[in-house]
Amino acid sequence: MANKNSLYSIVAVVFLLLILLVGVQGLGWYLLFGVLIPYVAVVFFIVGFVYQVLRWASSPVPFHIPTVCGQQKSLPWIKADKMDSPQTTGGVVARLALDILFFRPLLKNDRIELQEPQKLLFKTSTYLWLGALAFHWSCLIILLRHSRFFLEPVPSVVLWLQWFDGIFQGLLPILYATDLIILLALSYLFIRRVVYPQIRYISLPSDYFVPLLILGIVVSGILMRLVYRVDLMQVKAWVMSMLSFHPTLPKGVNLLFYIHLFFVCLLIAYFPLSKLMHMPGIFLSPTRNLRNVSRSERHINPWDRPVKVHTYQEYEDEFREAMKEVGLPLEKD
Amino acid sequence: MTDKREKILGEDTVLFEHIYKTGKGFYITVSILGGLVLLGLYAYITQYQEGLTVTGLSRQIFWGVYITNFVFFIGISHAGTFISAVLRVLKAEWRRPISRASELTTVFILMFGVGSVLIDLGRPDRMLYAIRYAHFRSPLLWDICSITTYLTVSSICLYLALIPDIALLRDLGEKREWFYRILSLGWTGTESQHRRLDKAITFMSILVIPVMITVHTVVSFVFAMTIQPLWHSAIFGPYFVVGAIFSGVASVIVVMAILRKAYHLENYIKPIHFNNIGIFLMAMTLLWFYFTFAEYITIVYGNEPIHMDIFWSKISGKFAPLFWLHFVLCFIIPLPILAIKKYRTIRGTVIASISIILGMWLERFVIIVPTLTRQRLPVEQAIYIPTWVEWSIFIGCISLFMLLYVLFTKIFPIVPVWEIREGREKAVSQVGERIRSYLPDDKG
Amino acid sequence: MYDGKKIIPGLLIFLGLVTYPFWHNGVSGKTGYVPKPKLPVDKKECVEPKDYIRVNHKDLLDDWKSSAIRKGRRTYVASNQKRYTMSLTRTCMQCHTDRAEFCDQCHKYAGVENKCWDCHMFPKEIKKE
Amino acid sequence: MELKRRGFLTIAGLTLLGLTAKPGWDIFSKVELPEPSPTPERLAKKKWGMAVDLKKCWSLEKCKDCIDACHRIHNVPDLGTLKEEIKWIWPVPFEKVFPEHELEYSGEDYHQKPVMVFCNQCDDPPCVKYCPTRATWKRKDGIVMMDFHRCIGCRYCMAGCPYGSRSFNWRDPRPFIKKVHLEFPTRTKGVVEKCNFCEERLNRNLLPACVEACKEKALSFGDLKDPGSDVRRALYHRTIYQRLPELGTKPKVYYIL
Repeated sequence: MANKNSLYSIVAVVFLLLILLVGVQGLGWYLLFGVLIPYVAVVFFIVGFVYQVLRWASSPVPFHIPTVCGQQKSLPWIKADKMDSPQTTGGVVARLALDILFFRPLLKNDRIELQEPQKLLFKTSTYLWLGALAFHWSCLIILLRHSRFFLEPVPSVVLWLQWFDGIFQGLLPILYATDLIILLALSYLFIRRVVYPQIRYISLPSDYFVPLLILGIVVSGILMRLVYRVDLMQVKAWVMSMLSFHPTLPKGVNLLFYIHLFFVCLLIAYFPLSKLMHMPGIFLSPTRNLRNVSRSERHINPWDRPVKVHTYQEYEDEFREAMKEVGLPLEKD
Repeated sequence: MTDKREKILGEDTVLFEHIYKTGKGFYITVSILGGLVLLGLYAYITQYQEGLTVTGLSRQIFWGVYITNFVFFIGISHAGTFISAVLRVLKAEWRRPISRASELTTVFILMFGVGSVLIDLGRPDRMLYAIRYAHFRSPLLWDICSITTYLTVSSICLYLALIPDIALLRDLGEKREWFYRILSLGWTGTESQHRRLDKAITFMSILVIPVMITVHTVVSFVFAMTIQPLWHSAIFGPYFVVGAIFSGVASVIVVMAILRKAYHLENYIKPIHFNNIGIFLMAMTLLWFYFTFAEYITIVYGNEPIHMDIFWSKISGKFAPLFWLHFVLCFIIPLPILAIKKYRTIRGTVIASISIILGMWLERFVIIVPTLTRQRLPVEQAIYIPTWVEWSIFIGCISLFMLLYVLFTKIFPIVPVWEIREGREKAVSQVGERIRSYLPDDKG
Repeated sequence: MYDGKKIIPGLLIFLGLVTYPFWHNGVSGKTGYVPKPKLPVDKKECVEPKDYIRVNHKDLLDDWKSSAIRKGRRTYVASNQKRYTMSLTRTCMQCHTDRAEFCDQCHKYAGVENKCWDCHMFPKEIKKE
Repeated sequence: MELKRRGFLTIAGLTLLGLTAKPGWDIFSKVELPEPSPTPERLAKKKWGMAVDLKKCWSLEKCKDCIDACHRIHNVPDLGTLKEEIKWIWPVPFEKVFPEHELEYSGEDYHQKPVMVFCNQCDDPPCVKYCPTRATWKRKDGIVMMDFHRCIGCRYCMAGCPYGSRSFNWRDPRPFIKKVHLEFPTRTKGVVEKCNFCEERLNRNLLPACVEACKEKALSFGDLKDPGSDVRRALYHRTIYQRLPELGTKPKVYYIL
């Protein structure tokens, strides 16, 4: 049943593509697709992003629940696992950094197998880790590379990155390594969801939709590089005009550019509503950002009101007379 | 914890010591080697920016230290496979403790062989053009194909033989457990896994031998296929292969001696190993001499003026010191040491090996450079003195090789533990049986 | 709100990153900058229509290079049937005489590096020397 | 489940196919790349060759016109050192060019006279075999060409050439060029170069620069297949030398004594 979800997403993406084709090619709504939608999408993205984070920030963390997979700091002669059970803020930062930069949690405890003589074997799903790592890092590098369209003068760091990414230019003209990697990684991550029944079972339409959308962005981007060239001067001039709030229209530019742009707009507008919010979320997840001090410090539930305690003594004081009358035993006379 | 360690390591604790104990010596070695690597890197950056003008190379002698290194490094790389693959195929039991050290030498030094050619390029930024516009008539492209195959095959060999040991480290569950877990490919040491591993290793060992021979043959073809005097020789293929195995085996002896000393492996790498390889090295010395003799006697009898010019420049001309030094180092010094049993000790074989390694580098040099000084038209009198850039890059390459070696031993055991155990548990009885099978059957 | 001391700066960093192009271009004073490469005065048309050249000049030059050097074919028939010699120096640079004013402007703008000028030289460059 | 996966794959495949089909192509590609026109196939019909008349050449002493003309129009740098020298045409004493004629008792007085040497444009060029990227190759008209865009600087062609005709750019040559000739590119550091028989001039129906510059008309150039060409007439019924003919490279530069 769950397979329908992927079909829905494909249909949705194709439908969006058709909207754009009709809108730009057929009706010529350049203003809508070239100026209004991008502006709206950026506003959506920023406002939605900030709103979501603030919404999360206003929820209390009732329990002290750091994820722990090592020995907590306790007695001096017991060796604590600083990395997997961080006791200090520095330790938390280090663990978070490893999570964010190298996706360490993906490498751990993906599968558990019981081996013959009562031996647990933790298995890693190396491919998922590799795929995710390749995808996210390429994504970051590609984003940074794109900053050449937004910045004037172009910083030398970007040029350097570009040079490094295109180190195989000698082999295949202008195909960047990250372009290829992201395409492979994304295809793997998507196919994985379709092929494995367990993962298919837990996947929602949106889990297929976002990778497909990104795939659309990547494919249109690569096509623009390799097959159907786009006038980069007009593109950059358009970006600069948008940034200076005197928008112009990139009219002569290839249709592929509009597909690319439209999908990017959809993605960033959808971003605050989607699971993509794991980007800020990783910083705000209590299981990862708390120090493991559940033994050494007292954690107070923030929504605990002070409870009015009615002690036995007060009770006795209140009903002393009545109790005396019926002859109940009293602690104090 | 200690119990677990003891249970897994058993009597072979010393083989894991270099992984778990990091002494002062390690840091000193790494920082010295790291410094030298940085020096080499600085030299290369200088060369990249200024062009090859910073080297001592010239219009006339346009190949020098880098190409010598290319041939030399690739020659060294032949040892590993030779020791481990050939001895494995021949079922020589004494190979067990040294097979990994030699395979590792192969894999690492091979990278520097390839690297030396890339360093020598005028436009390294275009090096992938050799693949994009591949021209299969060029012997350089044969090199590319053959060396890539060799690197792949010998890396697989090394890795296959590592798997059981990686699993061992994983089961210890200490440092870097996740890393070992990934690399161990789910090895649990069952009977069927052992059978499959054995099959795979045997297959790769047999495969690697012809590949190894093609590699150095093709390296020699780079020279032999030209029509330059003293390069254009039909025996260059086998001559280079013999020279490669010669220098490679010598380098394995040196590596063994260093490992034995540094990691206290006296109980595993024993004088008998040095003795056995020493005998083999002696045979190679004689074989090398035979080829050198055959090469030069042919030239002398042919008496072609162009060839004789270069021949005399080696025998009594400006290359005479280098030529005779290489002959002394490759033949005069090692032969008596290796031939006389009294001297075939650890120290003796190591001295002979160092002499051979130095001599073989010089041999490559006196093969390459003199021919270039007098190409067919002796137009200019050219001299070649390598500059600091070339020496620094040379030193940087060797330092990086050693650094990689040191770092490898920080992560994996350098003696194949499982092979030692297999030897202890199974091979002893198997060998007895095998010997019985050689003997005439009892007709009872 | 909980942990505002950490979350607010975090959000500010995010906003700073997202709006970085504004600050960057503002500081460099190039907000809305569009380069105006200097076109040749006396000639009105390039070998192909301007739009095509703007997008495909690299491919065109690449084709010219391989055609002229490797195949020995040096005449280019443009889409309007005019004939040109395939040569960067003898065709393109006859009109576009200044590198800084013409090529470099857009190449810098789009962050594109090229290696043509390692070997081929502009007439203007020589006069300076 | 199986059927559904197949359904998914079919739809995905069809979508991709639909995107890449002809209508998509028409939308995206607005301008078709025009085909470069084929020039007349005259290349294959010719076989360029050169003759050097040594007696004429020696009649003017210390004349360097051909060298100057060649090096000027090809932007050959003057590095001033023997080590990194780049040269396309240069003089070499007779006895070194033709060592087989260096006979002990001949007593000829021309053994020390300069002979102009350059790339022999061999008919069976060894350098072409060695180049791993085909940066050097033989054209149909016999010219051994260099593509500076493709040379990776391995210098294997230099090892292959028995005549030492090839030079390597050990450093950036541009600062050492006195006056850049615009119509020919300069080179970058790290590539090999050599005489190209002025193929860029032949293409415009001009003679090679050295031939044109020679006041004594010692150099003749032309199509070796055409009996009426300059070069064939110069060679007719004369004693002709080739450099190292025993190597089988078949040089197309002939020396007349």
